[in-house]
Amino acid sequence: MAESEPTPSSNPVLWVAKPLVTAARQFGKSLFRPSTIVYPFERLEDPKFRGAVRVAPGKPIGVGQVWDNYRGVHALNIDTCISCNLCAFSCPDLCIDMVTVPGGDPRHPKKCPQIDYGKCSYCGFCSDACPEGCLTMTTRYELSVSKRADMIYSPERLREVFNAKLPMSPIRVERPKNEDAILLDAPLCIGCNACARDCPTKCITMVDLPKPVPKGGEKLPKRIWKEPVVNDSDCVRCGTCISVCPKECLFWGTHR
Amino acid sequence: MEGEELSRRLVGKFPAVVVEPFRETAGRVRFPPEILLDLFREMRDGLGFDHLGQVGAIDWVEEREVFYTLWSDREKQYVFLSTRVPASAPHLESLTPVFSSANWHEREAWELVGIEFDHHPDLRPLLTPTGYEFHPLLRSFQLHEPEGLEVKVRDV
Amino acid sequence: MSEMWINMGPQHPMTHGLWNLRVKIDGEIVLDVDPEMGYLHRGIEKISEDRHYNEIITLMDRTCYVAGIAWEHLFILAAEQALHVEPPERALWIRMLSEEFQRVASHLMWYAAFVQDIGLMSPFLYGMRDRDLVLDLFQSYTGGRLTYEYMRVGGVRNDLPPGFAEQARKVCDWLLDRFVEYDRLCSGSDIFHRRCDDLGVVKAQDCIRLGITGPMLRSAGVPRDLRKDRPYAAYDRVDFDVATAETADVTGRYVVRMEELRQSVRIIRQALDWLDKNPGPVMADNVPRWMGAPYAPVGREGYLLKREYPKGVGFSAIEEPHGEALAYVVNEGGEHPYRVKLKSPVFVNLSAARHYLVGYRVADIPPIMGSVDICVGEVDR
Amino acid sequence: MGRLSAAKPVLTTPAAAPTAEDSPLPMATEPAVPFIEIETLRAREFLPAAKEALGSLLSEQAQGKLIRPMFNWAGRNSLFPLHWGLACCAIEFAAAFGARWDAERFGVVPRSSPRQCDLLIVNGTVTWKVAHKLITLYEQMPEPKWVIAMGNCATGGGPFRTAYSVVPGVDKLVPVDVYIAGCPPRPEALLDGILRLEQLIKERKE
Amino acid sequence: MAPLSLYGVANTLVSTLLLHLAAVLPAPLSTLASNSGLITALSVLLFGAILLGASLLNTILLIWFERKMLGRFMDRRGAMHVGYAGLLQNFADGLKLFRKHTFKPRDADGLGFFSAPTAYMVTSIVMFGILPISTGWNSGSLPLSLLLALVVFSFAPLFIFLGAWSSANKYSLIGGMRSAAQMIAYEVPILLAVVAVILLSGSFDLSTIVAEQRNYWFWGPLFLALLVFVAGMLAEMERIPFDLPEAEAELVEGWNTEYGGMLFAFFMLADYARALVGSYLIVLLFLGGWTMPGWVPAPLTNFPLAGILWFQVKTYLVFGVFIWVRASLPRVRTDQLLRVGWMRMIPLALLSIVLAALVVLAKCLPVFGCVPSVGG
Repeated sequence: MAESEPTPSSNPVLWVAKPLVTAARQFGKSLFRPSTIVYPFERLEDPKFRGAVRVAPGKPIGVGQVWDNYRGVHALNIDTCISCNLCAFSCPDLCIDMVTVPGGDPRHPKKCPQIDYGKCSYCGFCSDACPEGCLTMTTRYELSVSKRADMIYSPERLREVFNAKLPMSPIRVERPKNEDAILLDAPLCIGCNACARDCPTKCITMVDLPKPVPKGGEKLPKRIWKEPVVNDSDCVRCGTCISVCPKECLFWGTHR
Repeated sequence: MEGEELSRRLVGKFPAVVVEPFRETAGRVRFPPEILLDLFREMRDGLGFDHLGQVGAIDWVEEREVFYTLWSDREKQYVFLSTRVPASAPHLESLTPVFSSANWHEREAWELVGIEFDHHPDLRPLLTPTGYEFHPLLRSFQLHEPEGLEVKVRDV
Repeated sequence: MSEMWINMGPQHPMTHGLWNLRVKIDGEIVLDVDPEMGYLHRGIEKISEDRHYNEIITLMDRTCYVAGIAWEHLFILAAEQALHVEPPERALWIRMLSEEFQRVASHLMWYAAFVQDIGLMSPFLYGMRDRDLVLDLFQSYTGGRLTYEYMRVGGVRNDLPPGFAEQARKVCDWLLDRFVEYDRLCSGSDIFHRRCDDLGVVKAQDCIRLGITGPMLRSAGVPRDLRKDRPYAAYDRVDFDVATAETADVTGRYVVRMEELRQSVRIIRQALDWLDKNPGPVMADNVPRWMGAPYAPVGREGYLLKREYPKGVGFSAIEEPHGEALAYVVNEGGEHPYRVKLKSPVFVNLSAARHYLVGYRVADIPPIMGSVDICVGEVDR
Repeated sequence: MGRLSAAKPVLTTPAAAPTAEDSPLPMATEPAVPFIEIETLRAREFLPAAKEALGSLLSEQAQGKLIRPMFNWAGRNSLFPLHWGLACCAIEFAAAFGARWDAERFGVVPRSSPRQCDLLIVNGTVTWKVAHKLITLYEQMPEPKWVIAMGNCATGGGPFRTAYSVVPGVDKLVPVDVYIAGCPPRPEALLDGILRLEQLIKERKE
Repeated sequence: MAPLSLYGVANTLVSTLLLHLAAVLPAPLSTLASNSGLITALSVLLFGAILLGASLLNTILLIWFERKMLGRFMDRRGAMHVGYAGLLQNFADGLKLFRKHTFKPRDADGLGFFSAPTAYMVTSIVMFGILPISTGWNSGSLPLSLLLALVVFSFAPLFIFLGAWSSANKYSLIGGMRSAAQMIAYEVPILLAVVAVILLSGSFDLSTIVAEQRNYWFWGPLFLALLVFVAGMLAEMERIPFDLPEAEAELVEGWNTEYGGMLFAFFMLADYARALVGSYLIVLLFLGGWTMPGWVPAPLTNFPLAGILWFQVKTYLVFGVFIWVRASLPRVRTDQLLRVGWMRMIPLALLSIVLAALVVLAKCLPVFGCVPSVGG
């Protein structure tokens, strides 16, 4: 049974003795160095707070090494981005759109994520889902604007955050072991090369099929005699080939 | 108290009751809507399930299911009871005479999924914005991003 | 003075959230009470029917914003039962550690709000300062201060960073002697006892009849705690005792919550020792493929299912800092849950407002409401 | 999960049932609370004699150079926000007034009555049910007033913007001066937003 | 050196100014310099201006002192970024409130709504003129200055109630009733405690009271009266633990819910002016005003403005105790407050009068080593 406080003391002076003494002790401790961090000039991620837990009376209270995997504004490395749309698919708030990045050959424009920070809830799903690790979350948290449109960060602005070299999260997310692979439902495929063309990591190669000899009178199906083969180690499981295939003959499955 | 022992004691009194095992609880009881009140009186007084956990409702498009959770301090276990009412006439007897704490639960089930609880003390809307005459948790209600609202600009 | 209805409306320093208490008073005495909810009803259950299982975690954090990770834990237990997935051993212990840290943070937030209602001004600052320490620990391993998005179906997002246990033990020591200081500031002063003794009394039988759970029930002497009666995560392998009090009034709830703070620190220490000794995986390996974000998510237009996925139903009940919270998830084999039903303990505790408010004075309403520890987010969902 | 495109609903819904497009937008149809109709006595008319006297004594340009900057300095260094928390951002709003990030250093003291406030920090999800109460509070605040939309729920509805009961952004109800991104924004981000508002007041010379 | 008096300073200032002015002005105006009626009028005006200015600055300094000390109790820094260490913060608050619009709710009655704060402000500012802070500081020997001070001090509940009732708001109505009940309940013990002081000092004039305390301060023999007086002052100033009318938790802002802008600035400034005046009264009646005990070394007590400085130091120490109490105690409920006021405070005050009488009796036989002129 929890020991509750003794019944209130009868002597009126003792009524208020304990709280007054406690408040006085706190006054003494924080007279010269209260535990306030003077924000614009001192920041919690400054090195002097980073060390150990400053959990001593009168010191600015804080726990060091707090900042490594704080989920703040994103940083995008446009060069390593393979525009596989995984971040856009995995965002629960639909705040990532793939926009074309200027530069590069006009026929195949490169698409990179543009993030609208008015809708993003900083959940970190996109940085977990990014197979190349080019979209990571930095520890920058200040983002206050006077116009709503300034909150939409184009890929170039995200690259500037990347160039600012802010500390990023060292913790990588363990992916489940039983990832499925892309399987082919052979008879349906017409060899149209759509999946190989659109695969972001170019891990689908078209292998030519031996043209079967038409036995008896039945007609050969009109198709290109090629078949996609998926290189399982490079595949980032982005599902673009499944959604792009006109005949819907690719599907998730396991090799067992 | 596992599923079979509960079914043995219940089926004796209520033949129309179906009891099946349910992981980590005393069992899952499916009962017809008519025997609601006396089944719950029996559960509370006879079997000692004296605390009503929750009253929830699910819309299965052609019929609507109402499920209850009871907790017994004696056996330290939950029991799950559920019944189904047709979507055309979603009427069900209110549980407030047996468990008075069901009041707010039933108000929420009524306004979200549209199950009319008869003889309920005051069936007013509780959560949805005032003057809202649609039951949002029905499958027929679709979520959409509201358009056509213009932004207020400051007349400096 | 004739009776008149006054609105302790959505904007009132006492409410600590968006709800309106319509009170009928005659002079100073409260005659009738009608709590008006729904000002923060965001339709979370409707939105979660539209999202993948792991994406619902972002909604659960924001359902009860003072006990975010406890609500994540609630939903994840139900979802794992519906999807037939078993998390590894270490993930269970990390989840229990997070829930106990969240209980400390939630009770400190309660303490800061409760004492401010009685008139004490400085403990609000002490409470928030010490709560920031716990939030720093959360931030070092989940990445967020208030919204963690840390638990996944099948385990947790990542393991504890190196050097976390040593800092956590330092914070526990700091907190333990702060609790002594809180007690001296509050229950040490006689004015607190005069203000809070036999106020808002809810006896044991009334609690059970009204369905009240959590510290309000335990302050009436009923030692009911889901962590002991129906252990989940790793609570059966940790020893702690259930805090109860006899007086069933505001002071009793204060004593119960302060005792629960100490018990939580005790559990945290045991969990830290166990976690140090047995490293291991934190994520199950039979997580179903089509789980969606953040693993390889499915295509935008939906998933070309070539095979039927197992249906299932999940039910979970945890001892959330405010009381017993229940969750019920129906999985109809698709990528999204067919129905998610959440029950919040404060929803029931608040529905019994007429029982513990009528008959007291207007000046007593804030301490009583403070002792009920209302988190409006989980009531309105 | 093409959930939001109305064209291809993922939910298994029978075609016949009325969709949300037919039902009117769930505006709060409850008549606005008959709040006190304010007979505003603008301070400027309140002292017409003093204005003319001052005008004649100091030239308009000197008045602009001396009086307006002084009041501008005073207005931006003592912003009194309304003591009102809506949702999760209210917890970070309270933490900003805690011991570690003391917002009172900038003269920001939360007041309970809208009469004495000149800054409305909307910290949380605005639902249709609370919409007209928020507008009432905004109108009760005396004139030089500003609004900070703290967090994504106030900026654009945040994670709940598709919900049936949530206003997608408080700028649909009241004019907003500063938007703070974050879900919830850190207390430092709130302080950064307040400093940006002070900068804005200085530039706009209000 | 003749004791420095504020009126003397003002007089010399005005006369020298007029002399210089006369030398410059053409013939008919130069006779002004010697016109004694004009000199006294202008010097009285200047004397009033200096007094008012100094007192208001002192009040604003008191607000700054409270915000910083309360911050230190709460382990945080008070106002910091406006002016050096937050000194200009209260000027910024005042200026901003001065410029805001003044709302009059539709069914609030104009006369009461506007007159209440101004009257409340006036009665608090007038107190600075009555209370002498050092020998020459102001009106000097006014025979019934203590009685006048207490009468003006007890006007406040009327204006608070007027303001509360005329702002037609349920919350402020309840708050106004509570504050009126509380202040009236606590005025009686204050007056009785003052009677004990008068018994010992023999006169209503504050200057003679302070003169009496030359060699021993009254808080020694009248400790019980001091306690009653301090509790009464806490209730009069509506500070925690007796600040129920303005209790944020229940009634939003208590009786000043409807006041914004300039009117709210009047209420706030008047609140702290009354707090300063309350501390002045405690220091004058019990802590020996501007006199210094013998053991303080000579150089510290005879520089020209020693009296005012020591008086201010004592006042701020007394107010520090009030801040300490505010930072550590919860609020008392209304009925407990009134019960303590009527049932506990008045008997204690009567007891302190009896004790004072005993002390006066004892003075005939020098027990305490204190030999006051009265009755000797």
